[in-house]
Amino acid sequence: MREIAKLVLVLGLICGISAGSLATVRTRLADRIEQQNDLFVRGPALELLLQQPANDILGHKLTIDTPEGSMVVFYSQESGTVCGLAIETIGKGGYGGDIAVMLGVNMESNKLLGLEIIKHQETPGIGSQIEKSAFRNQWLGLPAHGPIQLTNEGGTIDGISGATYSTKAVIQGSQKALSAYMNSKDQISDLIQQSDAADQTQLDS
Amino acid sequence: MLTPILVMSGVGTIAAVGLGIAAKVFHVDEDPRIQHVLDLLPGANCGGCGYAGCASCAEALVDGSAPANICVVGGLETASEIAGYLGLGDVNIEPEIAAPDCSGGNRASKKYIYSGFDDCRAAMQHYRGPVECDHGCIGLGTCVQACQFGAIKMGSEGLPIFNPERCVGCGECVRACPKGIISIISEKTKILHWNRYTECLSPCRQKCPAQINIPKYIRFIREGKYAEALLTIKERNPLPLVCGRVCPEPCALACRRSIGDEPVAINYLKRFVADWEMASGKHLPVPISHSTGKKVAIVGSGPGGLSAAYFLRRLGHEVEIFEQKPELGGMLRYGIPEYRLPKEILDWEIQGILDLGIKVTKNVEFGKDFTLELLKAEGFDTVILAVGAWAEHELKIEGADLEGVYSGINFLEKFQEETLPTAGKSVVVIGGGNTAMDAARSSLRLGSKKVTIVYRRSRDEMPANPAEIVAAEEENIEFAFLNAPNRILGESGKVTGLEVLSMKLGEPDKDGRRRPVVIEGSERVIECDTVIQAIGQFPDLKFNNEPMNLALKETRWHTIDAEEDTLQTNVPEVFTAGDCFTGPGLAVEAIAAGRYVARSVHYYMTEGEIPPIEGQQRDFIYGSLHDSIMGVNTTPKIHESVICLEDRLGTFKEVEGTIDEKDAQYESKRCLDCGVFCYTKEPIELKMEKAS
Amino acid sequence: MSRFLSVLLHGFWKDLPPFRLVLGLCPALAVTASANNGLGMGMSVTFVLIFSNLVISLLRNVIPNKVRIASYIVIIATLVVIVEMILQAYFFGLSQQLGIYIPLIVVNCIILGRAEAFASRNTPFLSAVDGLSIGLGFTMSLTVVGSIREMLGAGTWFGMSLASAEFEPFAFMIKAPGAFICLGLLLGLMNAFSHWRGENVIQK
Amino acid sequence: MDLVLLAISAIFVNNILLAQYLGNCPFCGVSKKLSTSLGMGAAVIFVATLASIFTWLVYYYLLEPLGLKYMQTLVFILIIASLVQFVEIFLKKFSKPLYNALGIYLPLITTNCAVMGIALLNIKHEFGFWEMVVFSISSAAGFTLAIILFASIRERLFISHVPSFMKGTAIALVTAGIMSLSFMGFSGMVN
Repeated sequence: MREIAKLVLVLGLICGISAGSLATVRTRLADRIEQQNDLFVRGPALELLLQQPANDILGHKLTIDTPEGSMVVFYSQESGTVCGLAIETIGKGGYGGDIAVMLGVNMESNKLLGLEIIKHQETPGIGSQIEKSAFRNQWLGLPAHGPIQLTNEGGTIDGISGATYSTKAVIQGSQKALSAYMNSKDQISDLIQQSDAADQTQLDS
Repeated sequence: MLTPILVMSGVGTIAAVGLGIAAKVFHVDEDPRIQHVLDLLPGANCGGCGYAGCASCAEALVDGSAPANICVVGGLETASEIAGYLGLGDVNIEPEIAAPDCSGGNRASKKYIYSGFDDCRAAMQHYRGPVECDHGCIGLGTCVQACQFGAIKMGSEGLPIFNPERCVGCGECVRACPKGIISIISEKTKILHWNRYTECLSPCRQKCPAQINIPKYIRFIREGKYAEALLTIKERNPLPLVCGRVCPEPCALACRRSIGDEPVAINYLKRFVADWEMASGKHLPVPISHSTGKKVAIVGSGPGGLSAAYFLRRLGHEVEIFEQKPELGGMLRYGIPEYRLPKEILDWEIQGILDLGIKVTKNVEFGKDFTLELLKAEGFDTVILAVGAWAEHELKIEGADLEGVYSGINFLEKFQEETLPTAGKSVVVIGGGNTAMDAARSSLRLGSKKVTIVYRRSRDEMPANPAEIVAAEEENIEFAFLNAPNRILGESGKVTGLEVLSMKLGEPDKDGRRRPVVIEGSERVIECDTVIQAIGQFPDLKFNNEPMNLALKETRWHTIDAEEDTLQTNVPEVFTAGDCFTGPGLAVEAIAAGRYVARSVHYYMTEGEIPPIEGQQRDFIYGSLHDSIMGVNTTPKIHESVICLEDRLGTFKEVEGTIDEKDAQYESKRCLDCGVFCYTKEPIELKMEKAS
Repeated sequence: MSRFLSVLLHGFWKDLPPFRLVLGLCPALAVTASANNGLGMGMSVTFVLIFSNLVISLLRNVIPNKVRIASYIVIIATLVVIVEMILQAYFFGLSQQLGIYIPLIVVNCIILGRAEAFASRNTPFLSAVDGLSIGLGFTMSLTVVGSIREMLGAGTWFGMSLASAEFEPFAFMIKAPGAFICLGLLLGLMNAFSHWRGENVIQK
Repeated sequence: MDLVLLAISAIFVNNILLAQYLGNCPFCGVSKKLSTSLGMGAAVIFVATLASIFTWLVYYYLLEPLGLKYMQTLVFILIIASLVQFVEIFLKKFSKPLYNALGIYLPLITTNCAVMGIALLNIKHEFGFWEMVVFSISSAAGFTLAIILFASIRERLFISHVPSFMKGTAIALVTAGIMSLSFMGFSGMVN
């Protein structure tokens, strides 16, 4: 029994200390990791969608609550007015797993600014064609009220032959982002104003 | 902050509790040493040892079924750590390396021509008919592929060449070779090995009692590697200087070259390398195994005793020799005269053996000064009796007690001890053995004018070495064949003559020897003042009775009775070897017996029982009907330089000299490098002509 | 002092991983598609090795045998996660490239192997030196393998373009078969070299 | 996704050994004899499946709710190490021959990146429970398949004419490369 007690004590202690030190490092680095993640994963997509340097946009980050879970939204401002939104969603059912997409929306014209693929694990050469601009450009200029559908379902998007799962996941993801935008437009505007006000107070003080 | 710590500690605690309980519930009683040995092993799990993994190897090591050096990756360091931990001392730790068993080369055709009836059945019945070698190397180099250590190369002759520095003794090549001509041997196995029928044994190697690998050392001589040649001899024979001088060369009788030519002068070559070592002034180092802590007492320091001491010492045992006489050497010293074997050479050779770390106690007699009980009390595990055959048969004839009558050994011994005032003017030696020859030739050198050898059979039946008889004849010793001594005549207590009866040879007895029959009324007297009886010897076993009561069994020839296959007597810890077991024999036979008994004693002391030698070669393996050697030019045999007759008489100068290096090279090239069924056809280019 | 030197140097030739110690093959194969990745992986492993050796050596008399491996591996895992976080925070691109192979440093046999073979038997200082030596040797090997594969497979070195536009890279080299074959041939070359030097190498 | 396709993909297309480079140390170490590689393969299937189930449960029911995803590596390896040690104790009691044959490779399963890799991939691919089970078993089976094929080749390789400096691990790796090349041929099989 003593032996078991010793085992438990030593292993438990080592585990505890390990966890403690990990948690410490984690709290120190969490923010920076988040920033880096935004910069490297979302940055390039944001720059393309909103046509502004990533560092300017990354500060404008919101989280909105929708019936389908929380979503991350970035916005761009030009001389105080909000002109573009970038909504990130997860498209379920890709061949290699879920596909993270980002949809750009022009709040003034209610037209789509485009679509970017943030993360996917599709088969190289087949499913990965969703990254190609020829495919993605089909989103450009579409009306924001949707719906986004494949041509054979009455929509405007041409699917990629041989990559049905991947195409469907992307469409599903972008449709989700659109409905979130349509349903939470007001919520987004409120949030932007709040954060602007917060920024202002920070600047003033 | 607290959550992660609690979660991790929780998982850790559950894991530890689980493991702890599992260890208790599924506890297996295991020798704790297994784990330790496992830690000592390198953990390569390579399977080179033959076990399924390091864990099973460790188990085998602990239960003793595997030797400490089994791991081929760990090498000697690991082996000694394991041996040290398991308390094996350093037993069994010896590098083992692979060696080829086929000398290959430009071989003779494997079938031999049968020149009898043109009939297959007849040919088959005669000896074994045409035979094909089933040993020879095929030469495609599977062993080279099998070796993971790059230790084998294919030589230009299509035979594998082994690099001992790279070989780790893993045995993959042995397993790969379909012909079984590669063996893994250590120095120890070399000593413990005896010829087997399954091996490729050249005729000379089969005939040599000591089983020296003769073609191998001749090959080394040819290549100029004299040290290697000598060490090859010393694997089997610790007394090459002695044997190079006194051995009657049974091997040369079997030499295949003698079928169409003179045999190779094997002994001259042996003497050449032995003398080469002595001329260098230093004894070549021979490997000695790690100490086993076992002690052996050897009674007697003749060739048998010395050889047993040498091999047991090399096997790592502690050896002490007990000698009754003031000097070591037994018959070599007291029986062989100076002109055949100079004492300084014998001294040098014996010193080399003793320098291996053998203790010596001189001037002590077994049964009188020390007993078996005393030896046991002093911690000796075994005793080897190598007391020789010193007692002599004496003629029960009239006048045998007169002054001037000696026995042969007694005469030679007295001379050696320098207690013999002088030999007579005219000497008669009775007997036809080597002792008789030695006594006769020694008397001549002591100043006798006339020496006669009286022998009751003819010259052909004389048991002495033919070379000795020839030398005696050269020295003008008279031979009275077919004469039997009848009585010794004397005047005032001194010998004046020997009355002999003429004999004729009768019908052969059951041994095939024709018994001499007395011719009635043929008495004649040979005038002489000294009579030396040399009619036979037997072991002096008086220690067997009072006061020790050893109760050793004796045969009816008064030799010690022992198991023929082990040389163990009826007293388990007492072994025997040499003349006291076989009756008077050759020095080389005693040397062979010394190694044989060393093997038995080694196994007896380390393993408790002596394993039989499987398929031990006892009889000559007849390769085939072999009445000619084809494609071999005849070349004359080299002859040793012999000093002239004038120099021989009156002095004890050594009669025969050593051959020089050039002659040794020439002679070594005459060797055909035989296997059982093959020989090298015109093998070695004779670049160096004898005349040049 | 000589012991220190021998411990310091053995990782560069005598026990050079993964060639001499045939350990740590997975990262050597998986992340060496470019020299940069090889270097990054090597540095990460070196970091973990030094500290894991140090900590394990300090604790070597405290840890009971039954949980030895578990404890060692927890220590190693902690260090690896720290490295993973540092990489994410400061070398994000690299951390994405190395991906799943960073957490797999935990099970890199080199680290546990050194812990078992060296750190559990030696003083903390020597163990740390051993970690440094083996780690740098590993980094060196990985960088070399990475360089070869990158040059042949993509025509670049550390991302710099080396070849002219006509050069059609062997895409095969940066895929799995190329990794195996490249490593195998390098190992063969090393063996040839050590044979030539007369060393007796035993490859397990 | 169809479970059968997932299995085929894990065994052939994305073979954990030949395409994902995981588990190479035991691959080179134990694959000299067919018998040992069979034992190793079986042990890996067993440990990998068990470990995957444990780690999956711990991840989704403990770490994710508590927001401790970053502790994943630490917890997983602890679970795997304990599991392996448990299997070792168990085998020693109930199957001595297998224990002896696997020898020191049992602890090495701990450091077999295949086991850990499968556990991590389960999370990365966000598999459900049954997907996870199928993926784990088939990935480990892919490992076993590769190691058995490879051992068979190496048994022959042992007596073939190989330049001395390429002997052993060197030629083994090149052979593995060729095997990997042939496994690439499966890549069109599932889509």
